[in-house]
Amino acid sequence: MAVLRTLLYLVVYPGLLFLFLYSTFCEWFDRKVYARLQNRMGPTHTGRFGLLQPIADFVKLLAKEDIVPDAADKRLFNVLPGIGLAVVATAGLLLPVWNFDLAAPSFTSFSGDIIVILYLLSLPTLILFLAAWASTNPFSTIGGARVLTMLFGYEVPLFLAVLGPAIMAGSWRLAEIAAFYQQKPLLLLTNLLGFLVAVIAVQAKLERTPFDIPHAETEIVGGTFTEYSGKKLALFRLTFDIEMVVSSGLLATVFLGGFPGGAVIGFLHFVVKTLFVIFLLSLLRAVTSRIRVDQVVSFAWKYLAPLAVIQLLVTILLKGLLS
Amino acid sequence: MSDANIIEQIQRELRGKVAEIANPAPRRFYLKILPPDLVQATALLRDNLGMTHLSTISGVDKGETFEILYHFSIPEADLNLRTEIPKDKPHLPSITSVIPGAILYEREIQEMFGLIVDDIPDKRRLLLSDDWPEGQYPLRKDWKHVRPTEVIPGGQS
Amino acid sequence: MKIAVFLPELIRHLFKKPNTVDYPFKKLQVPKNFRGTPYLNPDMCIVCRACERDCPAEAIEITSVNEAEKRFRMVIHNDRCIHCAQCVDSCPTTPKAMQIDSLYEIATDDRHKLKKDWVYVRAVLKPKAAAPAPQAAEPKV
Amino acid sequence: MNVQIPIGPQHPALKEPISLRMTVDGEVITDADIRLGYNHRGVEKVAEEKNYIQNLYLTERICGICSHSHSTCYAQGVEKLMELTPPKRGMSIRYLVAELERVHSHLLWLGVAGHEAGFDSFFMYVWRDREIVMDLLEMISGNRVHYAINTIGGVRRDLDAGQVAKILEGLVTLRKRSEYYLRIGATEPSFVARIAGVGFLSLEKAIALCACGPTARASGWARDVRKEDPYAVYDELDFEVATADTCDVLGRVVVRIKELLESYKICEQILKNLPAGDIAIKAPRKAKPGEVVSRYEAPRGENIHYIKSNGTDKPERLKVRAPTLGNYPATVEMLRKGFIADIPLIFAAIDPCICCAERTVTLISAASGEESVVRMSDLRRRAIARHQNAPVKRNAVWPF
Repeated sequence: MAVLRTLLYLVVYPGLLFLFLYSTFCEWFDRKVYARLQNRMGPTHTGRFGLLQPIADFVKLLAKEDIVPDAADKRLFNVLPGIGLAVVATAGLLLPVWNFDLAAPSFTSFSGDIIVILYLLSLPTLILFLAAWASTNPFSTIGGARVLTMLFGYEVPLFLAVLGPAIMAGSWRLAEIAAFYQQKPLLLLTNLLGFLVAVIAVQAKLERTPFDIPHAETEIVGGTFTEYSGKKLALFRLTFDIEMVVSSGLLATVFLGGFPGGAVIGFLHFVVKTLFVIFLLSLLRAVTSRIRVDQVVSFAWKYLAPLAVIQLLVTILLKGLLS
Repeated sequence: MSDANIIEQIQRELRGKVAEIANPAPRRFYLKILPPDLVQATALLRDNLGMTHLSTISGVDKGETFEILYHFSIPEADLNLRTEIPKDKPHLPSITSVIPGAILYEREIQEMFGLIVDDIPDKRRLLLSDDWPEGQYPLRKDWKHVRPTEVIPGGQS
Repeated sequence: MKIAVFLPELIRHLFKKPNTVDYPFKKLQVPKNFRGTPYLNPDMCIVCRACERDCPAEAIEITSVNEAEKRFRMVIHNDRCIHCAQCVDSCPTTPKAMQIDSLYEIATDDRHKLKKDWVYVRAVLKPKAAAPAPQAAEPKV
Repeated sequence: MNVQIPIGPQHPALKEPISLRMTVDGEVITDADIRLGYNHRGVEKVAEEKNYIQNLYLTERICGICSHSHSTCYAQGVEKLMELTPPKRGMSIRYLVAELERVHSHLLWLGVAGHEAGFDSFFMYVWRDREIVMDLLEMISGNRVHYAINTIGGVRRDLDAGQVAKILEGLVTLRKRSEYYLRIGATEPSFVARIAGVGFLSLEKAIALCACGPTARASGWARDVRKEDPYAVYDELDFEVATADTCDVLGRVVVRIKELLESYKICEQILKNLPAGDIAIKAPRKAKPGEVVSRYEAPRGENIHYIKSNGTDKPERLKVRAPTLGNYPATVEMLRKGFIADIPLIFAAIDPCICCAERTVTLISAASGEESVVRMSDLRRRAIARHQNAPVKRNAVWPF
């Protein structure tokens, strides 16, 4: 029974199948919001309201010819998309959506899982860099260099921002942090600054405008993905979709009070809160233009990192006052 | 500056280097200059008349000779420097030392008419493809292309 | 420098109807001067060949089928046509023998389907009908 | 450590084929080279084989965006050769279309600039509003891209009162929107960060390299053919030449938006004083021997057509210079010392129109010139065969 339960947990909910469906839905939502912000229609004709469009795109890519460049490091090139998907899907399992017990830590919810999830979310960036490196295309190489350069910019502010609530709650476990804020929802307001920093950093992590520098199509064609096609590109796109869901879920857990209320209501909380974060990400995407890679780094260290530090100080002071 | 003034000024500046000046329409001047004087005349006009903007260089195949026209413009007028070079010895001086922006037009005229621009800084072809056969100069009048018969893909003729 | 100056405009449009016309399902009307596909009114054609001569794309071809009967064949190669409607302007008859329609969804997968031909007897019109058309017609040679 | 990266002939930033070979050191460009000729159609040679009427449509097809400017430049030159004086009303309509085309071209460019900078919302909104002017042009001429409104001796379509009212109404909306975009373009921080100080072209360089159009005007060189060599109706109109002295891409954005506002002014003036009368006169088929230089301020800069006639109904020579060609030397200058990220913006800032710039020779495949249908599998087989036979050639040097 336990084996079956674990399998269900891994493959169906909240594992691969659920993540696949929900991330395509989130992509649809993102595209629709982005389109409506621009006075366009967005996906319309595939399925009701175009809901099936991301799945159709995925299937279409699966059917396309898969080309591996001669000069590429073939083993690395072939295996990286799969690893990327596995990594973000694993990170998805750690979200305290429904299947956890506050009193008894399990292998999906334990003390320190916030560190693990942040770490797992950093991995796709490295995988992307390796993929670009393995392609040996000049555009990919430039894209890969940009991926790493950007990583140094946004990673520290993100960690600092997420650290604040963890310190406040006095726990390294996502479920406990969420539970802490569920009891004192007013304290969430003190984290607004950190939330802002984290949203911007997540935007950079997901490589969306204004941080879509590693695959800026008007500059370096496909950037990191230039040589990827067919199934592997489909997997990479899915990786990014799932990463979007997981990181918005992480932000929702840490900054928006988690997902209380058991299976059904908790799930509703999950949907509403992640969609809210994704809406903010779409808005950020629509309102800005792409900046240069040197501007990203200077922006991150001049504004994001100091703001995150201020948030941390405020949190520590507040904690001192409250106790 | 009226048209008559400009003619007078050009004649004063160029002093005999200009073979003839025509003024067929208001603001339009056609100056005939011999090829050896071209660079010097351009430099003089640039320095004294402010003739810095080269619009383009056009060539005409006139049978025995090539007529090359340099279309310059200044705010008051259009100056067209005309020069003729024989077809059997088609050498033209480069004016890029005076007008750096002339390089593309010189490259174009060189490949289209098969003339040789002396001292051109960049000899490569501009518009024709790399595998274009040598000795084919498309804008010469004797260069004719035969249009291939139209073949409509996937059907009867 | 302000941050996010574009935001109000974007939010304002979030709940508005999209500006896109959902093309194959909804269609806009073509303007009245639209230049579609040229076609021939064989009753009026006096075979002056003005259209053939002026066609920039060489899309009109008039051949004689039978000299004695004054029977001609006109082919309009719509696959070459660039829809400039110069043939209509060049046509000297009133009403014009060359006409233009307002269809725009004319793409097909076979170029042969676009070729149209007419076999007809040359029309003999009263001299006054041969007067140049009111606007921008080319003089007869 | 220098790497050569190819931008083009196929590249997402370039909608038309041109090859920019960039030598880069890290993210900084150390050298740039432009290779042309991918879009060469032989217009000048073809023009010698076609009569004056046919050439009208040929010149119109030199460019898709500024189609009217080439055909107008050609038509006004041929009218001079034929010694025609087109009627006033025809001229007003012709240059009304010309100004509306400038509006559409500049709005298009503005959107593209947004897109090149990754500012897609700006792009979408600008292009949405560009539809207004496209619809106006469609209403006037019947079609959206190739208006075919010029004929030798006038224009082919007349305006009625209802159309005039609609155009005026459209211009009011457009003006309001353009002023809004000027505000956005000059204040949105992430956009300004990308365009300010990028692609510097000093006034001296602009003059020396014969830059033209908005590129030259953004370097503070107030040159405009409409002002310095007023053709047709422009000497009766009141307008300013927009300039900027920042010499960068921001300046080019500002110049173009200011020009938009000037164009609205010109259109309104033309429409308010629209003379009555004919719209065209009959043109002869042949032109007397002669030559003419016809200049026209196209949206991208100065168009110049040199037409030489020989007494027949076909021109002896038609030389076309499109403004983009004149701006290439300046572009190479601007690209040096820039960042890779700035390439699309700098290149887009001259509003390149490659099909305009390259036109001269008929390129039929030198070997056969045949069109043929090849099955995909054949193509694949050929590609593989070619690949196997080809000597190993590495254009890109492995950088690390």
